[in-house]
Amino acid sequence: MSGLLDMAQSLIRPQGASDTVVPPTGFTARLTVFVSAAMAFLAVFALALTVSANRLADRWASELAESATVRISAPPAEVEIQVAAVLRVLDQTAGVASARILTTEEQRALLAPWFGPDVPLDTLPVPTLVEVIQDGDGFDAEGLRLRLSTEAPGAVLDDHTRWRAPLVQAASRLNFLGWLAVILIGATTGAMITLAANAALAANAQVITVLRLVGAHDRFIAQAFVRRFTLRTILGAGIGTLIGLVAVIALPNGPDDGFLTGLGFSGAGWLLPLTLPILGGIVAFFATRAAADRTLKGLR
Amino acid sequence: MSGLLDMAQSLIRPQGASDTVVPPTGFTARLTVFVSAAMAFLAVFALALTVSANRLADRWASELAESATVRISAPPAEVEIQVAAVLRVLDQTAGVASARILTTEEQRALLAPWFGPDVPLDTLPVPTLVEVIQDGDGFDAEGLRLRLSTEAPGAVLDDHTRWRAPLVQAASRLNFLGWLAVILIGATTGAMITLAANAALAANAQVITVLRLVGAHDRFIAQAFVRRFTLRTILGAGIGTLIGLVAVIALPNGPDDGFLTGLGFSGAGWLLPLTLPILGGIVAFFATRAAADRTLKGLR
Amino acid sequence: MITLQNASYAYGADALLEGMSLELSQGSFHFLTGPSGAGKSTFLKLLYAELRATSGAVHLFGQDARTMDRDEVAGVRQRIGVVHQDCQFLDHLTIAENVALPLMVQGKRAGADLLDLLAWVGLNDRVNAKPPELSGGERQRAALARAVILSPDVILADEPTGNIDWEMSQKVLQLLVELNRMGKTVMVATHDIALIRAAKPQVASRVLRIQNRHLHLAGADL
Amino acid sequence: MITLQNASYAYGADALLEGMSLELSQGSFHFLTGPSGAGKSTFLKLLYAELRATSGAVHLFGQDARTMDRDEVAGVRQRIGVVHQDCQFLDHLTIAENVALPLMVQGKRAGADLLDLLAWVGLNDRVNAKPPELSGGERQRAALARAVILSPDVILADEPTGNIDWEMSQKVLQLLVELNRMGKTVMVATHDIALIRAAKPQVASRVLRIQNRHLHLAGADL
Ligand SMILES: Nc1ncnc2c1ncn2[C@@H]1O[C@H](COP(=O)(O)OP(=O)(O)OP(=O)(O)O)[C@@H](O)[C@H]1O
Ligand SMILES: Nc1ncnc2c1ncn2[C@@H]1O[C@H](COP(=O)(O)OP(=O)(O)OP(=O)(O)O)[C@@H](O)[C@H]1O
Ligand SMILES: [Mg+2]
Ligand SMILES: [Mg+2]
Repeated sequence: MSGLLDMAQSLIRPQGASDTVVPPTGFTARLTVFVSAAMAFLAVFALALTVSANRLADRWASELAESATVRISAPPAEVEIQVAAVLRVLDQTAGVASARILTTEEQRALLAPWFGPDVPLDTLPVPTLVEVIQDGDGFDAEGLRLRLSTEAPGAVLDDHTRWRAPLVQAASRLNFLGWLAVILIGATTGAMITLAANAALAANAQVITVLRLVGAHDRFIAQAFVRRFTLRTILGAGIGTLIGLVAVIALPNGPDDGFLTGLGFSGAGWLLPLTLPILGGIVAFFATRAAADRTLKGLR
Repeated sequence: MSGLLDMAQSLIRPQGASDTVVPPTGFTARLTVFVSAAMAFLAVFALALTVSANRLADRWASELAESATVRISAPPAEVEIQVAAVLRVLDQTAGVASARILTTEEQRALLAPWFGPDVPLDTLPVPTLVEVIQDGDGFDAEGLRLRLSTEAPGAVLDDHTRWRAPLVQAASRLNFLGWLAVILIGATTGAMITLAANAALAANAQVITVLRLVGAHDRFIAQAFVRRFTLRTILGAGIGTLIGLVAVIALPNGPDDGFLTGLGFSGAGWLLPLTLPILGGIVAFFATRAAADRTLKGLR
Repeated sequence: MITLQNASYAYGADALLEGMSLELSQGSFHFLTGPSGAGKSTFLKLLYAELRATSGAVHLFGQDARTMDRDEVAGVRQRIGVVHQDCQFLDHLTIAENVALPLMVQGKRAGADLLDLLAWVGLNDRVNAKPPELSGGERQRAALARAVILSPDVILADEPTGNIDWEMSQKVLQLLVELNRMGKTVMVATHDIALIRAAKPQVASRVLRIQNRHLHLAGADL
Repeated sequence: MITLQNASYAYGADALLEGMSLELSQGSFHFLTGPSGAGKSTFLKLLYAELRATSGAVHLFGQDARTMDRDEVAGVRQRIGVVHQDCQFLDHLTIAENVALPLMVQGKRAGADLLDLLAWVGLNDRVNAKPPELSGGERQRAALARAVILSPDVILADEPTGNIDWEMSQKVLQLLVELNRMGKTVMVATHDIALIRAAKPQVASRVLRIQNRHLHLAGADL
């Protein structure tokens, strides 16, 4: 915490003598800004992918989970009894919001692919379908299946697990890959900033020697480098994040519902990439301070 | 081309005087190797994603496209005639490899979800289903539909376009994002190497001055830097690619068929990431040479 | 001000300087001479804590140099003005800024006397030049100006006249003598025996000589 | 070897050197003197093509310095040995490597004479030291060794004795005289009039003086 206070302090302080005394670091400066910008840009994309995959997984999971069906095939005489039994059971099952028998039209629509649009439903031994809308965490499918098998032997519960599992898995996998990328990018950036700071310090060994010789305190020397690298990283990451966000917004969007076409953030999610420059600044501050301390310890 | 020859030459030549004469560039060296490695690592992942998405799109597209079906619902008397007509039409259609009537078992399997496993197929007015296997570019669905409507009015062609389109689109979108990432990573790496080379040259301005003063030719001075940065980039990219490949292989794989669970390369695809160190080396060679030429022109 | 008690120094295994004892009292003026490579610069580095004696004790303003931490070293250096033999400058700053550097690193600003000082060493028309744009002699004079800008208690000058002509050397000597009369302690390392001779009539100086690893008081032969 | 015809040089707007004409013929020995900041180093830089005359012509080995390309400049420098006033070394190489640098940049290897040369300038026991580990005088002697290692046609020495004591200066002078006797063209910039006087009996030298922007032949008063 005191580190963060130090950081805020040294950034807020107006440009002082220590800034003029350390030479402009030219290419290392541009390198730092560029690296931060590029990495922030990539991070924004990775974050967008992650967040989108997450959202997608949620949507798929809930869409499919919300509508389970129970199919009742029974000898005509028993159908009504079993349907009533099913509805009663469902009514008593925790996690079921509502259940209703599909209308003839809905059944017809479902069967159309197989029998054409003019299915003679009356003449067919078509099973009765009951749509189950879940609420909250959903119901215990196994328990329900067990109860149904005793109370309505002709009823079969289809909770779409078969479809849901791979889709949800795919989305959460994408999510995992996204976070992996974000973490990799973050670690890489940290390492690069550290190396760039070290390179700048090594290139300025002569300057540091002269400053020590004329009586400069370590704090004075370190501050110039630390301040510079922190500001540069924040600047670079800020630019990269901005361009990244613009690119995410500008990315051509496919049809509304297609998979991955909704790449981007929503609501408070937009704040997520804005943390990138802040995180970058914190990494740069501590990395440069450590590098400066190490370099200075090598001199008298 | 002559540039590439130069490059090969200057890399193959054994370590010479020009390598000792330029000081070890310490942190800039490590920075270069690290940047190349990190970027190659990310590039391998992006490539894997791209290639996988591409493969997925192909698979979905072909799986769905390969098996179109024709459904023939007709009054019992006409069924046989229409089925024969359909088979004849299909036989004459370009792009159809084969067509066959589904067996009773296959029909039963298809209908099971709706009617349970014991569908009394004989008693149902179930349509006859003909599976159409495409070849090459597939057939002209619209034309086929038109011919069928005249020659077998009870036949309906289902070529799964409805399902295929969004899936293929999603996969190709992922593919697009993957390539975008690869290109971004490549461009970023190029820029970083250029900046790092420039930083190293700037840090060695003094060395270059001394070398010029004692009569060194530009070629001699440039070579040391160029050779060093090219080798370092190749080394870094090689390491990064290797780790990336290991990570791609080691990534926990989900069930075989799930979406994205098969992240990775296949067959000749494994060669793709191996081009990364080569490309990196080429970029580094030309970037450093340009930077060295520019720096040297500033001195006499 | 500065005392050495039986101090020795070795860069590697072999001792370069051995068993040196000396007391630099306030207001004293010393010359340090000896052949090239005898250890004159090394000796001075012990006095401004760039090097630590390998044995024996060095006290700077009463503080033991062996136990000083990094901030104390910085503090001591603000009280000692040094003309380094290889004139260490920051090439990206102007001469005026370089001369004012000891002030800047303390967060202070240079006043009008900066220009007076630069005029005194004959650099008034090179104020805004960068160090690489100066001649060898100009750099040496700038180094002298930097050494005295803080008005330090002790002034250590390592070959301050190596690259400058005789007339300018005389002027530099005069400045050092003047500073000494103001009560500053001065030590000048030089190989220029003519300079030492020229100083004789102006100031009561002692001449130290490093020879065969030891510090001697030079005789009247100089 | 080297000729100047009405050559001038200006760093900025004001001319530093004006209308200089000179012919350095083979085997000649010149001293160059003048007050600090007069332009001695600048003049030498014109002679080894580090600077290009702002007007007038400079010919190096018959080539016009104005039309030389970068490779020709490098070639000319391999024929001119220079002792730079600020002894430019590569700090990551040893003294032996630094002295052999003019060979190394041509892809050649130093022979046994490298050690002889180092012994001659009194650096035989510092062969593997890095430049920052040398004393000021040692560095200057190393610079001299580097200037002569290629056995160049012309030797330009800028204050080669600024940091070394009188005896060592005499040795350096002797080396230069010896080289001159071998037919080399020598020019020594120095502010040390005693050195010039000491050379008189040894070599038929001409003394040039830069004053008020012009090159003069100094009279017999030296
Ligand atoms: N950092 C170092 N490491 C090892 N040896 C060193 C180092 N610095 C100096 N020396 C050696 O110590 C000896 C004394 O060096 P010093 O610079 O003190 O001599 P000096 O008396 O100042 O000579 P000069 O008159 O030539 O400046 C020299 O032989 C030098 O090579
Ligand atoms: N690169 C430069 N840009 C501008 N001015 C310069 C540059 N180099 C030298 N000068 C100025 O030109 C003048 C002559 O410099 P030069 O180094 O030739 O003098 P010098 O005769 O060698 O003096 P010294 O005896 O002190 O070495 C000086 O006033 C110096 O400040
Ligand atoms: Mg010395
Ligand atoms: Mg000069």
